[in-house]
Amino acid sequence: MQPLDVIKEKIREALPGLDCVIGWQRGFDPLHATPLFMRKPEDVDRLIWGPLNIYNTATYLSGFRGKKVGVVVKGCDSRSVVQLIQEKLVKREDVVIFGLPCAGVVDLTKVGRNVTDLGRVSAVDHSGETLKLTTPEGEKSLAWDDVWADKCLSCQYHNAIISDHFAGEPIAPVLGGRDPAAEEIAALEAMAPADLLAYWAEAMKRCIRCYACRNSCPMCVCRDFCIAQTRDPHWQSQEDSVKEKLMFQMIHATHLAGRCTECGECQRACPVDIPILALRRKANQVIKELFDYQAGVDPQAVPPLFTFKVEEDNINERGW
Amino acid sequence: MKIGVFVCHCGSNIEGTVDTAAVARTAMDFPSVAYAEDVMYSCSEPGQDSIINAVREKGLDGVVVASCTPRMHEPTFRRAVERAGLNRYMLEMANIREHVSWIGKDREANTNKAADLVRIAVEKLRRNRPLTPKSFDITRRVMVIGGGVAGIQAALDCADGGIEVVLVEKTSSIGGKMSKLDKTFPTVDCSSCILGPKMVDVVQHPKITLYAYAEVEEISGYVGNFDVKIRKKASYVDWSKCTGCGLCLEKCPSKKSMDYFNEGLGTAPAINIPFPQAIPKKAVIDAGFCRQFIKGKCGVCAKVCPSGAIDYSQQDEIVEEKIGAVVAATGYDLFDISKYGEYGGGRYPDVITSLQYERLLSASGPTGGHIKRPSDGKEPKTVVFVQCVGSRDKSVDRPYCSGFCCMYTAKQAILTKDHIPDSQSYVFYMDIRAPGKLYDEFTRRAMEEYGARYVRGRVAMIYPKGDKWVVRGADTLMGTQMEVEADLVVLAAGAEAAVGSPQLAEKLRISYDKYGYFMESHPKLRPVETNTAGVYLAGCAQGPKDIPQSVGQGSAAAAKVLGLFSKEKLESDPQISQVNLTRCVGCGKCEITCPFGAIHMIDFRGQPKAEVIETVCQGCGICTVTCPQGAVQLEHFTDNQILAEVEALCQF
Amino acid sequence: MPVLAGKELRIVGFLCNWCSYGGADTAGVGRFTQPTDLRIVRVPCSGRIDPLFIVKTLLGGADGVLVSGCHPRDCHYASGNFYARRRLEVLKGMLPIMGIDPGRFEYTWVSASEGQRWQHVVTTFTEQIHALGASPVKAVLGAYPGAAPSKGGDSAAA
Amino acid sequence: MEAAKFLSDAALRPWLDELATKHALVVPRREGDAIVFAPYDPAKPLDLSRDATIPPKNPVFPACEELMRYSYAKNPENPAQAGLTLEPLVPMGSTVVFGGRPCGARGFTIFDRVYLTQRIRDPYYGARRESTAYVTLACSDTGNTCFCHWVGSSPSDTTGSDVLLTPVAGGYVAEAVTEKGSDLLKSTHMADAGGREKEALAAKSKALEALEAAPDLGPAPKSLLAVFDDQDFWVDMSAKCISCGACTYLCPTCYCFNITDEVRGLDGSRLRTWDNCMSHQYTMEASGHNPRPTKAHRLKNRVGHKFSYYPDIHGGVIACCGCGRCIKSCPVGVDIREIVLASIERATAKPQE
Repeated sequence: MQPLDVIKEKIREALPGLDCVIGWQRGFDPLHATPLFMRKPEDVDRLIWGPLNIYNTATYLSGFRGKKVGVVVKGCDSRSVVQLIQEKLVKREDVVIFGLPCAGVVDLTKVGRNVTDLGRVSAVDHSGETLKLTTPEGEKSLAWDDVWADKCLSCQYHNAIISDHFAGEPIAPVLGGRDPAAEEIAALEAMAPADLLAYWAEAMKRCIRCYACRNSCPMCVCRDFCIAQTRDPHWQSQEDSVKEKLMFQMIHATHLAGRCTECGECQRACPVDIPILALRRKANQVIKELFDYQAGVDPQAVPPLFTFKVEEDNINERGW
Repeated sequence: MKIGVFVCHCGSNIEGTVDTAAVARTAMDFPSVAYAEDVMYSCSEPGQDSIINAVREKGLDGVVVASCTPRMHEPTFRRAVERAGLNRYMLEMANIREHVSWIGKDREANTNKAADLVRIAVEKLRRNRPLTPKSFDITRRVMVIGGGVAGIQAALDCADGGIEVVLVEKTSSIGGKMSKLDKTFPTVDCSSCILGPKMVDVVQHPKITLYAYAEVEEISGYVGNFDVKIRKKASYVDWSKCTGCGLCLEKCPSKKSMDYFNEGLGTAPAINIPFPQAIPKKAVIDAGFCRQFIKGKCGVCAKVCPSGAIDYSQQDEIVEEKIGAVVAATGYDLFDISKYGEYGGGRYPDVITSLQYERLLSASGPTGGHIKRPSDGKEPKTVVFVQCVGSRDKSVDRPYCSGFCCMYTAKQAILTKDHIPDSQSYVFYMDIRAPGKLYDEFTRRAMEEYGARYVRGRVAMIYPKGDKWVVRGADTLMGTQMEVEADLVVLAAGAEAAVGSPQLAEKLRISYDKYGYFMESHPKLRPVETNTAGVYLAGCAQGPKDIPQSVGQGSAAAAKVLGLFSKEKLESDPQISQVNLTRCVGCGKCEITCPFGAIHMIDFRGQPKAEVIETVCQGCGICTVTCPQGAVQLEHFTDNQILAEVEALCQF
Repeated sequence: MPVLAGKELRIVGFLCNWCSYGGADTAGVGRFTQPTDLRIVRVPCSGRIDPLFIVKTLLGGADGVLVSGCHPRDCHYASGNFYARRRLEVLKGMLPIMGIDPGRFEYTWVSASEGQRWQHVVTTFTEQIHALGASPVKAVLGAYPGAAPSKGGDSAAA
Repeated sequence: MEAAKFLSDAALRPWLDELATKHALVVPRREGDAIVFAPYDPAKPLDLSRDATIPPKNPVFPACEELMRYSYAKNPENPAQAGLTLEPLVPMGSTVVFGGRPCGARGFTIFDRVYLTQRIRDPYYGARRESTAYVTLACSDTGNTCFCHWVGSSPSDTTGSDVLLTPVAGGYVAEAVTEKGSDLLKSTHMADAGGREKEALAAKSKALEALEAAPDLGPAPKSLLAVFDDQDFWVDMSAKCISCGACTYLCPTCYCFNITDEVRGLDGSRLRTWDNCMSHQYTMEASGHNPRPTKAHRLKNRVGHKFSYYPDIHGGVIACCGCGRCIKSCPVGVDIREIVLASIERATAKPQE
């Protein structure tokens, strides 16, 4: 029996005790999957598994606070679940975790750079050595390394970190692989500050302030009460300025420092493809250097910014 | 909202480098400012009256005073606006003296800066709201830390004032440094004769609970309601049974223990009572020397003790006390004279500290009051006193004057002559500091009646020559080198903050200076208060003092405590955190980070929400930063207020 | 008021009330001369300083931000500066990626007794900011549409 | 209306250069991985390869519009008094939007029924609408999220456009739809169509024939009302929605706004910014009560408004242009088509009471 079928079986068994189980199904076209909420046994048939399951299923968990739900996870999704549990935003006993080994997911933006219109792909074959697309301008065959999401290229967590049911052969992490995150940050920081700021201004210019980056973030639990849209506190004005837009990105990044599991949903969700993930990644880099800490790995840990050491290991008091 | 701005000249203190009239004119153009003027002395009665009148006449509902630091006069002006009929929290201050006029001479820049500070004060005030303090009950008990003369005085005055006192002393007897002294200047009366009775009063006072051989482990809570944990160190003697008969001391086979009370002159039995007049008079075993502990067998004291008080299995014990105020009177310790290698202190047996000399002079000391020098027990004929050893010397990071050395040296010179009429004393000094009633007269007597030779100059080095000690120094008045062959050299070791002072300060949440002395809240006007409400200072813990000053401060601190406790209830500062229940998502992060446990989670219509315990909240604002959706806001330091200040400063 | 052209840069300080604000007072009492650029915002504790205040200030065009609190272990609120230390250190690490020179922000500890140290801190930091020069933020971000036109603020009514 | 013209590929840029001298010209341009309408820059390439990520509605309905500025002037004699000066900012100048698609242009005709009525006329919108011309590019085929023909439009719909360009060999056939349009075509860069109209017509009909049959949305208005109180249905439909604003902000027909004052010191400006009904704040009342507390309520409103409530009061016109942006750009692939069809199915499945 295929791992997916094993999991489907487990889900059917668990469904009666659960509000629903969150997974993925085919979306509006062959290239686009979409989140699936399984409530009835027949829903389970629609569950799919593969490189198109880009959505982080953990994003929905905080919305089910107080209810029992199941969630099918990729390794990276499970990090978000762990972090939610760690922050008591989700009770471990309230969530049943179904895991499968994940080889990676595609970054549709990268795919888009190889086809004229992502919305005109009529067939997809992801079973082979390459990703094969049927488009108006003909067959396209894309090398996986060109379309994997960045996080997958350096993924250390192909398998659910915690799970109640896991099916399939765990995949070992590829060590010493490319780390596009580090490369991107290095490239950005190589710029002169003013140029880098201009880079962000140029990028934020097209931001429409839809807050998809925030609402797709599994760790953004303030949601309806985010300080970006209140008058009290009044952190942000309604001005359509790059300053306000960049400020929000910093709010998000700062609030995520030490909590971000780097699922990349913020950037993926951006309808105008602003490369905002770098800001969160940098925060994670800093957190790692300072506190040797990675979010979403240990359900028992406390996020580094909500605790302290009297003698910090890696912070040397500034000698003035 | 109508705001009045009052820009203070502070005489010429501010006006000298700030155009206060211009600042007032500029302030006129700030939002909500309905009135602005410059005043000569805003804190003076006419100054405060002009504020009150303006509030009434112009119908102001908020006041900005631009003058000195709010740490100085915020309470003053709060009372003023209250007298004017406003809520006392509708006041903001702009610090244009300490932060502007006193630190720069450029009048244009200062005026400009002052206007900016007024601007942010106005922007903050525009977002202030009237606050009313909550009142809460007081635990009318005080803890005095340190059983020296300052602590004893504070404890007795408080107890006589009718409140319960918990006195915590680190060593096994109260009395402190004074109990080690032979005589006291300038009256040359017997130290233990005047201190003894006070010590007895302490143990006999029904309102005083004494914890000797104990230390403060932990303190939590806030003014009026502190919870303290006190560690009673294991003495291995059940004090409830010990009668202080002293039999164990005689029979103890190990006599090599350090004699702390005698400043290490000679040794003491491993089980010991420091001195005959000790209070409480109870024995303590020094486990480091007791054979029962080292070899695991002996038990002599246990055998001889008539009351069976010995208990080798005793452990440290933690006792908890509830108190409303603290008096810190932890005193001082001596500068380590061995830091002056050229003097040979610690290497040469006959180069001793002034306090050791006190023990040699004392009838209850190791030599029974006969001056015998440590090396060979001979009676010294030539005694050299060296001043300022660890005082007024940057090279050993002790730039301050210890204050009392000049006086006790004069006293010791006099006592030396009394004990050994054919002796000659020399005193090497920098300056003679004898400001005090009968003090200068006293030093003169040392010179004129007792013939002590005062040599103005520093000692360069001391070295042995035969059985003598050559003291080489300069006589700066004669402009000559000078050498004295001494039998005994007494170094006037300076005072430094008692060991462990910084650690205690951290427990008490009070500040301390770079030398470890506790910081008073104002050097002149609030000398025994600290910036932590309910914590007071007495004696040398705050800085070197002599006995009368220490006793005076002990009484002063007691007066502060009695004043505090005379209130029916205390009022808590209403500038504390508030939770907006609709915004709170109940993630509980504020609960984790609050240092005071002032936030707890409650169930609100089935939702977890944070709640602030108003009397416990100290208003630090850590929670406000922790809360990602800004649901917890610190009153008068809300996000919007600070953002408004930032906005105002970023307009240019 | 407008920054004194050519003379001053805009430096905003966030100081805790108990130690550093007092230290600045002590410096004043001691008449320890300092540059005039700094504008001090008083907060109860360094633990009250939201790193985002600093981001807001820098994006607002300030040339430098200085934060000072009680020395570790000496916090009036026991642990405020321990949290602040972590938050601020992380922020300092993040500034480069947003295109802000990290030298424009420093945090340090000054106690109420350290007037001279405060003078040293203010002088050193002000020199550091003048060495970096005016912040490019306003020029860079101002070049983009959308922002409500920069107001003369209150001085417009003067 | 005068005869169609021919705009050769070679003449395109010169014509745009010319337009740019007379009008503020915005064109689709690639920014990062998105295509947005940006001010024309002769030095930068256009991107007409696909419909723009962001619709061309900004020129008539900006994401953020400063309605007016005001400032208080204090009375030097008595600073307690201050005079208020207001400066309304009515938009000036003419704009040409080049390279949108029929759906995008048709979109804001939905606005007209709301902002330009006999009773009420929004001066800001009105001014922009009058001074803005749309040069639209007909679609030759449709994408996976296109459904303009479901809502009464088509790949070559001219509604809302002033000029329609239809791709033909070597360039475009340009047809003026309005007076404004024909003025734009009065250019030396425009050649006579010279019989290419037929080719254009063929292209249009080819695109039409290529369309799959559209379902009948006739029952939609009633169905959506029928399932209005069916919370389970809406919870199910909205399960994957994350309540962001992508769908509404990218929608050519969404016209909701929010008004806020941003004040600095004595000066302030009144801003009108896009608002979106997917947001919790949208219906938040001052009391703290929110009549649409969940995303289910909010999604119901979005779909209901477009396919039921709006048609009800505007002669059956569906407030959706079928551009498919809300589907394509939705971070989680919420498909409004599914929801409408599901509501019809659900309504017919359960007997109307």
